[in-house]
Amino acid sequence: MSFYDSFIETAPALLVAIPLLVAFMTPIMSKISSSLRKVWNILGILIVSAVMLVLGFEVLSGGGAVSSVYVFGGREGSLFPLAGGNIARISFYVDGMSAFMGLLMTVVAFGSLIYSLSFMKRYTGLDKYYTLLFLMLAANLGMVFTGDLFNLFVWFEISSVAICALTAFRTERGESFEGAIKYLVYSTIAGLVLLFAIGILYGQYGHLNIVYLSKAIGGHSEMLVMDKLVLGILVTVFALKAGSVPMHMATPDAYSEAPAPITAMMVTASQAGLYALFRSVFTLYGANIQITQATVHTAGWVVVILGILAMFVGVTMALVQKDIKRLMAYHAISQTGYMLLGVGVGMAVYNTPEFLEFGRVAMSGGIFHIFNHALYKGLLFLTAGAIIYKAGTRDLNKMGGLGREMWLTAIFFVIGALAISGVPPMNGFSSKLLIYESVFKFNPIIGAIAMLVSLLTLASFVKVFYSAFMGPRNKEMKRGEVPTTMLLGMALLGSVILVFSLLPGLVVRTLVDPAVNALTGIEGTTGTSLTLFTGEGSWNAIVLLGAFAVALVVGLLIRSMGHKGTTPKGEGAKPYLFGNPTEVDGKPLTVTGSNLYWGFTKALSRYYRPTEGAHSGLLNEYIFYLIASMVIVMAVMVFL
Amino acid sequence: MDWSLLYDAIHVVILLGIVAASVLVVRMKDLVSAAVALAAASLLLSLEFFILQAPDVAIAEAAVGAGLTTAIYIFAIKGTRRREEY
Amino acid sequence: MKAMSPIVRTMTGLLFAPIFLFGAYIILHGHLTPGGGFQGGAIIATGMALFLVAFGSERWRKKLLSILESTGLMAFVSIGFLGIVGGLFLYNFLAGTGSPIFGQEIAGMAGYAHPNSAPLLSSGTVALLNMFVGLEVVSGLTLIVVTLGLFAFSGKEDD
Amino acid sequence: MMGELPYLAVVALIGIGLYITLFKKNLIKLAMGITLIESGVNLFLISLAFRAGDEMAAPVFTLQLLGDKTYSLPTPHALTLTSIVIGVATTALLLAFIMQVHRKHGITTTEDLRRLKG
Repeated sequence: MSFYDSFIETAPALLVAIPLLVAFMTPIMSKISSSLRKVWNILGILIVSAVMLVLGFEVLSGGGAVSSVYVFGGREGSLFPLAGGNIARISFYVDGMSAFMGLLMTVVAFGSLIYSLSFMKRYTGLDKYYTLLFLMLAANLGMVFTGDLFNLFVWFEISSVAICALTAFRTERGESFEGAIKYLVYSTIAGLVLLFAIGILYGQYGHLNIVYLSKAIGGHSEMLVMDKLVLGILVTVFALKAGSVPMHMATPDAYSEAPAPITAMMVTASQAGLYALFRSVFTLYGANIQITQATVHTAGWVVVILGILAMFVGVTMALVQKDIKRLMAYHAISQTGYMLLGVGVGMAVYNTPEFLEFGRVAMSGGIFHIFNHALYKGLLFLTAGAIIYKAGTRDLNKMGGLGREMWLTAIFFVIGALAISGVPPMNGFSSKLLIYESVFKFNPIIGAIAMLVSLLTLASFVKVFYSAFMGPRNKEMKRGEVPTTMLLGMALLGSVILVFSLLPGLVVRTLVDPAVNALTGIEGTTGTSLTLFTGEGSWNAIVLLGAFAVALVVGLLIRSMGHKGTTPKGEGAKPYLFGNPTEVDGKPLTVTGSNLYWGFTKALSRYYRPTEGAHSGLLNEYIFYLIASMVIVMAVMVFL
Repeated sequence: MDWSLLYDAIHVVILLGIVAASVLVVRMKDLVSAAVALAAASLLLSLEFFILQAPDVAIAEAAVGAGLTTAIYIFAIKGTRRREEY
Repeated sequence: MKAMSPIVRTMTGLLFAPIFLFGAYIILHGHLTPGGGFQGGAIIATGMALFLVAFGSERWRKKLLSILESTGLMAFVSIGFLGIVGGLFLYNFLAGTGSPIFGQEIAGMAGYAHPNSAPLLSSGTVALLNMFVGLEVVSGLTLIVVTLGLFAFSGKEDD
Repeated sequence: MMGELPYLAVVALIGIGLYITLFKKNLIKLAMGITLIESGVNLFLISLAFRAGDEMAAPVFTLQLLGDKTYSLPTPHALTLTSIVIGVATTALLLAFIMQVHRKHGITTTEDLRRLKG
């Protein structure tokens, strides 16, 4: 066995162990000197990224089958399975889907860490901050690599605890403790229910290993009722972790109160929940699909409905927010709906002829959207952090005119906003296109809802851009652009988004297809290096940009034929620019952000009043929603 | 004398004690009393673990559940308000 | 918080030694009898909490505790990394090598139906891991109790 | 019949815990409810381990020297231990937050803890 092979074999464990070691060493390094801590943290994230890149390359180039099985404390050669098929050890499996998620988490963690270096400078207790950051990274990676259910629970809880401690990091804001309490209570109850479900599975089959359990679950002539109940619990708990409506109540609180780089990482933590959801349906329950087909289809429909709810409620609640981070948090929920919808459609038609027709495309769209979402949502949260850093307020109505001096931040914001709204040629468009086309074939109404939600997303980001960057300047805000490391963090994510936008086909082929293959076990592809095939048509960003360029050249030609030397006079000489003083009778001429869509919210007040009322902030009610939706999902799983 | 009958009787008494202590946790308006009831439930739970042949878990539950968690609860009650108003 | 009456302090002094000894026993025999690093550590931490309540919390050194905690965790992960020498992360590279540190062979002892079915110095890295877990748990749980106690009684804001 | 008795206690513990989290407004009571649910889940796991499983798993014989033939599986013990560790960590964190909101804003109930809403 060569060094490279044994490195690949050990890499999954290293990817959890190195962040843990970095985390535990950070307080000691911090005692010596704070610059040593900085060097140590950057070194740590570089090593983790390097190991993850090598492992990801190895797994993804292999087409997505399980490429690295690591058994803790095992000896080479006798790793797996142990005598008698009894797998008593803790093991890590890395296939296409895990490697995909791992790469995503590492990229976002890298960006967040670089951004944190200057963003968090004014706070004390930074050793704890970085310890928790690395702990969270380790928990996220552990959650996607683990091969047994109990470890999934452990990493789930570690991730929740780290998230809560980081949410409450800014002690000067009282609300941060409130968000942390709500998230902690919510995720702890969910985690305990998850442990209960794992206990049921263990009691029935005497194992915790996912591969073993998947064989055992499909081993009967028909599904057991207990197994269906367990699937209901798993779907609800992981949908809660992913932040899906109606179990999302604590998610916006925690997202909006955490420091911006942590929120970017929390998005990836919620996607670890998505990963666990997909893995439990496809790998745990879908191994013997002939037996479990009906249950998997029911689960698919449940996931589709959760997805639609998340998309619609998320975006409509975002439209009426005044707090910039809370608005983005609701968008995160709304975008999670797309992923649930895409992969849910794949589940609902799994193992039928329709799966090859459009189900696989939908799954590719959903999984591609996971990566896109983490990138642009991470970027948007980082820009929100930059805006708050300079504006000194989170209230959209009190900002304005930041665009003139923070034009770099404004550009990054526009990149993120265009991507999240699915405007071509951005990466968000490519993944949404796959979802639209396939979901439309699945059910036209759902496809139409998905497009409507995209429109509303664009509308609410227009509101943010309008409120923060345009209009008159607020005198109390600090001047100038944000520090360079913050820009670097944003630039990293922004440039990855641009690459993804230009080469969607390549990204789908190298990253997404292995993940889909690993989940479903069905080989296939949805792209060549430049073009993306949606099943109906194809999409090529370069061609579109070429058309744009031609149109631009033609426009410039026409312009050059016109009269030269005409100068506009009067009011026309003053174009409306960022930060222009536009006053009428000494009062600024501006519509505040929260009044921008007054007509829309007024017309929909019958929808808005009960929906906003449901987000009452009362913890007991939130727990009731969780328990009620869990009972409903379990009933649906058993009786339908 | 049939010792297994006594064993079963102890088992039943311990389980009833756990349930009774947890009902007390709900009923007590004085939070310190509720915390003590929680500690009692925890201690009985560790005995139950021992009966179910899990001595290692029993040790942990006795030390953590009945000892440390109670201490933390009492500190937290000192740091906030002692009575549950409604 | 203030120290309590002399009676309580004397009793605590008397009780602390047996509690500590019992915890240490549970940690050191973790690989042979029920218990291990976590259980023993929790027991010692309970003793620490008793100590804290009886003698007050002014002179606790949280910095030392957090360094001890980090050391325990770090040593645990480092032993895991040392396992790479033997092939894999967390590989038990000491077991059965005959080294004086927990390397005693347990071959030939099969069928030895006593609850302590192996010599104390067997089991390789497992016992070492237990000790470091014990160190970490003692300092970690004590840190939690001290922090919350300080916060509750003196209202001193740190963390 | 005695083997099933602990499950009744599990149902009671989880039920009482859920009742507290759903209907009690005091934050510390709420934390106690979560601790009760956790105890219930732990008891569930240990009850599962008792006399369960197949021949392949390695059982723990504590009372075998006394002629008792029952045994217990070690894996759920490990699970329960981990669960206890996680439980004490979350409880401590939750109580620290509760003390902080009381100190900063005098909040002791969920009724007052609702500035983040909508």
